[in-house]
Amino acid sequence: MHIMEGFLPSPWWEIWILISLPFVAIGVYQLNRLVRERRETLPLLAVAGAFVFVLSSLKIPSFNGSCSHPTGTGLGGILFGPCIAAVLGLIVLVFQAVFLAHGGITTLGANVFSMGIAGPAVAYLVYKAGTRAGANTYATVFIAAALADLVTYVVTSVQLALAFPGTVGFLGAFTAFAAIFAVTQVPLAIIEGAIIMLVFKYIVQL
Amino acid sequence: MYEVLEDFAQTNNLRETSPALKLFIGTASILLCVSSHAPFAPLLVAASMSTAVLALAKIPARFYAKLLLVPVSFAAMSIVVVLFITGGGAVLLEVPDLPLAITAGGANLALLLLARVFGGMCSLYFIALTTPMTEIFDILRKLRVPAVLIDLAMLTYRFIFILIEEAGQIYRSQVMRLGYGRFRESVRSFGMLGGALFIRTWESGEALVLAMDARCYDGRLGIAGETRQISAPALAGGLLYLSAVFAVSLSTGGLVIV
Amino acid sequence: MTTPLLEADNIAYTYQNGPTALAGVSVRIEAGSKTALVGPNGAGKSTLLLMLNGMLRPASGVIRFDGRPLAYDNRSLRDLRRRVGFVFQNPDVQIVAPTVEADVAFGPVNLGLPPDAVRQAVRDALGYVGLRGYEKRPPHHLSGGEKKRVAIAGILAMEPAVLVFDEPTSALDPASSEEVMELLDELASGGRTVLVSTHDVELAYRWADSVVLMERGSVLARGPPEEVFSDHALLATARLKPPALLDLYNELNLRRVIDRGVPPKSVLEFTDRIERAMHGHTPAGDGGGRIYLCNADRTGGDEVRALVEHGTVDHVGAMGTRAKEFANRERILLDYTYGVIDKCILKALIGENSLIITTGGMVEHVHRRIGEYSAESGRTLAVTPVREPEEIPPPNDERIPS
Amino acid sequence: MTTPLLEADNIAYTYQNGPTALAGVSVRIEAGSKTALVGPNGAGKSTLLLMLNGMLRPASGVIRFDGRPLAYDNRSLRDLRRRVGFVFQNPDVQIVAPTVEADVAFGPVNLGLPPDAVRQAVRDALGYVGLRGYEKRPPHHLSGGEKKRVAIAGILAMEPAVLVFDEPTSALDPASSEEVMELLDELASGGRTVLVSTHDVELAYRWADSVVLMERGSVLARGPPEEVFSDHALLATARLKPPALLDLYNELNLRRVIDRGVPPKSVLEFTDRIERAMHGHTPAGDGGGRIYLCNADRTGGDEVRALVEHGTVDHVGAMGTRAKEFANRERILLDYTYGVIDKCILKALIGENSLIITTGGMVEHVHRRIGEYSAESGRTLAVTPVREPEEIPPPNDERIPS
Repeated sequence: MHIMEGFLPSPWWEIWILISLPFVAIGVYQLNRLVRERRETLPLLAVAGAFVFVLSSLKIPSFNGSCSHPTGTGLGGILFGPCIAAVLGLIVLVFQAVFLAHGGITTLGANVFSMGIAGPAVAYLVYKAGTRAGANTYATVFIAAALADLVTYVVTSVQLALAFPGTVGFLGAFTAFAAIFAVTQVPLAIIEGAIIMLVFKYIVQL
Repeated sequence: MYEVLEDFAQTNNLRETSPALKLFIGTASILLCVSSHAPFAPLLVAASMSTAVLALAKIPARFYAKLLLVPVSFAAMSIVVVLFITGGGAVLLEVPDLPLAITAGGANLALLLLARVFGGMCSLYFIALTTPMTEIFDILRKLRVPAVLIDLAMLTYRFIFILIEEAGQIYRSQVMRLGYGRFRESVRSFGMLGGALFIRTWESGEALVLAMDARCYDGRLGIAGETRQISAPALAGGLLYLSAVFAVSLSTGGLVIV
Repeated sequence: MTTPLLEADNIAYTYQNGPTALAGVSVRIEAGSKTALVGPNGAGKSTLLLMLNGMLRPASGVIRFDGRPLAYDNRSLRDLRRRVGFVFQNPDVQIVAPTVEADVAFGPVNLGLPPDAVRQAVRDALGYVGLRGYEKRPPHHLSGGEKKRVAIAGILAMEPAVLVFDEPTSALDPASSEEVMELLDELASGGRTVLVSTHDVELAYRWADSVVLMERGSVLARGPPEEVFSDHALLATARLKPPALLDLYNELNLRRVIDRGVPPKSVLEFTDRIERAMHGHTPAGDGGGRIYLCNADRTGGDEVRALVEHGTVDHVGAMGTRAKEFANRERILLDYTYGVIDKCILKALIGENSLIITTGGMVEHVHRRIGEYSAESGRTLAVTPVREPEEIPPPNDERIPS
Repeated sequence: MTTPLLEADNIAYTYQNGPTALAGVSVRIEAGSKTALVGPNGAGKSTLLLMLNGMLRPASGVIRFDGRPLAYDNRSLRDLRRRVGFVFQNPDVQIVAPTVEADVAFGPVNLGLPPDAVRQAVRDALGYVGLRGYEKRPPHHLSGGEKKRVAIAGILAMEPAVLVFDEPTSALDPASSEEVMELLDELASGGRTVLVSTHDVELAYRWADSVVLMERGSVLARGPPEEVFSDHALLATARLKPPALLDLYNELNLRRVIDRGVPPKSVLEFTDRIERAMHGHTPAGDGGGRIYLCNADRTGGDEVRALVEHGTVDHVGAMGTRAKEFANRERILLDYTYGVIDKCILKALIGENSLIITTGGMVEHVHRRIGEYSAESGRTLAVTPVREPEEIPPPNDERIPS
């Protein structure tokens, strides 16, 4: 779920950029090292980024616009580590802002944090925990994907509540934002979980 | 729609104007929008940027109008929340039986946010519709953004268009075989599309590695583009416009930076 | 004039932010015809094809199916797409499921058929394209030709009345192209209407009975292929080359070496024409070679193998995927797998016997083709059907004296 | 026997959990030759090509470049790949950068050339393939033929000695195919060694001077195309069809209609052969048509346009991308854009004048080809070069009496 351009006031957009920056910086550092060691990392990451972009720009059935990149970049996270996933997330979000008018430039920091860092991290952790616990793989993938979506939406609500606590305070504002977005985001998370599970099943069948 | 946004960037009437200038005007407008404390300056930005897009870049009005609708659902939902949770000032409207009320303070903030989003999105469209991504890469390189980041972005850019084309064809072929009929089938069809696309992506990635190796890939991509001269009148016009917005912003509620 | 099955009437279309794709195109596709849209890339062929099953809606003009203008509501479109099947140029984008079976089942499942009917449709379609046994295979490990056949099976499983192929042989090697074109012939001889788009003039020349020449969103010419492709100026406008044999024929004609008439479509006809030109007539003598014809659906492998092993026939050819499968299964070595009828006629003319293995509607086609040749050339050629087991002529040398 | 420039010696290779791709293949590529690897899909052509620039390492056997076995350390491989350029079948996998310019620069930049040299290399390469002015375009806005030329420019910019093309005309329409094949001819006549893999027998028959026929990882035959492709049994083994003209020739030969000899490669030669067969000799008379030859690099557009406008020539053809660009720029309408020399000879034989526009090394090629034809056919055909501005013959009707 993208926060659009112009929505986050100062100092919040700056703060979120400062919070995301270290992850991206470490990611770039790791990327540099990886590319020096194995040059083929770069093209593989690039097609992964393109895949995430394209999947997230397709319209999910009966919803206008989707947000399947937390899990998509989560895939990148599993393959290359969470900081590199943040780099991938950054690039995908820039393209989404410029090609699709999803998100914006000043809100990039906040969006990278919710969709490029928090979401993928949860997907990664759930997947790891699930496989370690020997749970059903498809169920694990479904939960990881759906949770990543939900976490993204919760984080976005936190970001908005921090910026606009209103007269009801942070918790009140958070409840309000979370409640209103739940209408679209909870079903979306379930559908996305199902779709990612089907994609996973497809790949496993090969 | 995404293809078309970048397509216009490649063909619009402002194509030959210096990309650095366009990027500068666009981002400065965005910054002025988010920093303004009254809705006037952002609305002025929205009007000017829309005029530039329609009159100077000659983007079709119908297409631009459709673009403006993209952010509406997010804006509507989040601004409604702000409207109700922000207090202060006179109560303008109360919802019977519920602890919900709109106050003057809430209404003002909602209006300001609406103006900022509107101004910000119009500025973003200005950049997206007039400046090809390919030229933004050059500027980022000059701004000393780490090369590996730009290289990755450039490769991603190239493959986005290849995969969009393939995804579109897969989608079409599914529709021709009556996919996406009922809801359940839609989810199933979509899962297949994702899976098929993943396989294609994987194969493209392997082919790409091979192709780059065959061309002596040594970790370098692209060349420094030739810098296009910024024309003096364009620069003057841009600065004049930005200072006008700046003045409006200062005189109506002031400018807040951090 | 009968109502065509499918008709495009003065269609115009422009892509967003792009050049005009179609500028007033009218095309009539008769039921049961084999039509080729021929033109260079960018001529508007694919755009037109996408309109025929409602994937694109013309900016102006009307598409009619069975005389009725298309309706663009969801229900009508679903109905139309079931009847007008579309096979993409690139099978990779058409094959969506992780196994061959699941992919072919995609259409029937979406049609809402019950599981048994889906299974039956998949089995029939795979049998038709000669891919039974491939059910569980992942499609992306198949060869290009096999992928193409999976894509075709996926459409056939929905039992469409019209089959539309966008560049059916693109990127296929000659053997796979031949197989696909034979499949198209089988479909047409089975009563289906087949429409292809192609930039391969040779293919259209040999295959189509009606050709529409397109360039830059307009129709330059339409008619029988030998007429359309004889106009070199027209072909040059469409940035295409004339078929090699037709080019040679026209050149010989220009120098008055060969007599005017219907241009030859095959090496066989050409050879006859040149012989006639040189001797004033085709040399007499039928050569005495026999052409045996075997319907693989009705005959057992033993009888056919006997024919071959006892030297009754010198050459064996198979037409169609099922016939080739049959030969493969029965371990009958094939000498010809394309242009089979012509090759066998050529052999009969020089006194050698040959055997054609084929199936279904193609049996009729062989009789017709050889009959036509006999009538045109004035040489009598007999087709001997390979009979059921109990009726087969004694193939053993020992029995001949008896 | 000279050392070949590139040599594969008894190469074997098997893909991981796949079938054997190559089983003892030996191939010799002479410097300056035009070689075609011909075979169906899956014959092992691409695998072999990938070994020639070290992208794959043979399981056994040796690849030699310039007589030395390949070394597989990074430095040697880079060096090799600079000299053996590889153009992939699908330009979409080869074009990596977001603009044409950046993509063509990819090789030179990675070779470590200084910025000025890179820019020069890009300009030259784009000029060579006729895409100057396309620098800033994103590849996804190009047509298939343009993409292919960008891919070729990207390799040319590295100045390789050998150019390897995997299925150079796959999925291209005839006009784009023709342009690419002409480019290959230009490259070869410019002294480069060119190697292509293809399943298109017609293409190999017309273009190559040496053919290697492959099937199932082995070499079935090698030699001049007319020899290799005359063996129908061999071609059938490789699941390929003989070229149409060669097929017709062999059929006529079998019926003793035409005299034995070197099989004709073009419609022009074929026409002559049939005329000779019918009249015992080629008809006398040179027809009197003239062939003007213009080197577009040296002549201005005005002189050429004058020739055309004053009716001195009846037909104009251009060979090569630069010549076509020239004609386009100077608004000279072209009648022929492929098979130009043969077409002009045919016209000269029936008394019409024609003009060939070409560039660089191709000028020599035209002289040679027409000279050869004259020698073989016994008909004198003169080539009149279009001279520099001050030397051009007076084209005005008014001046003729003076």
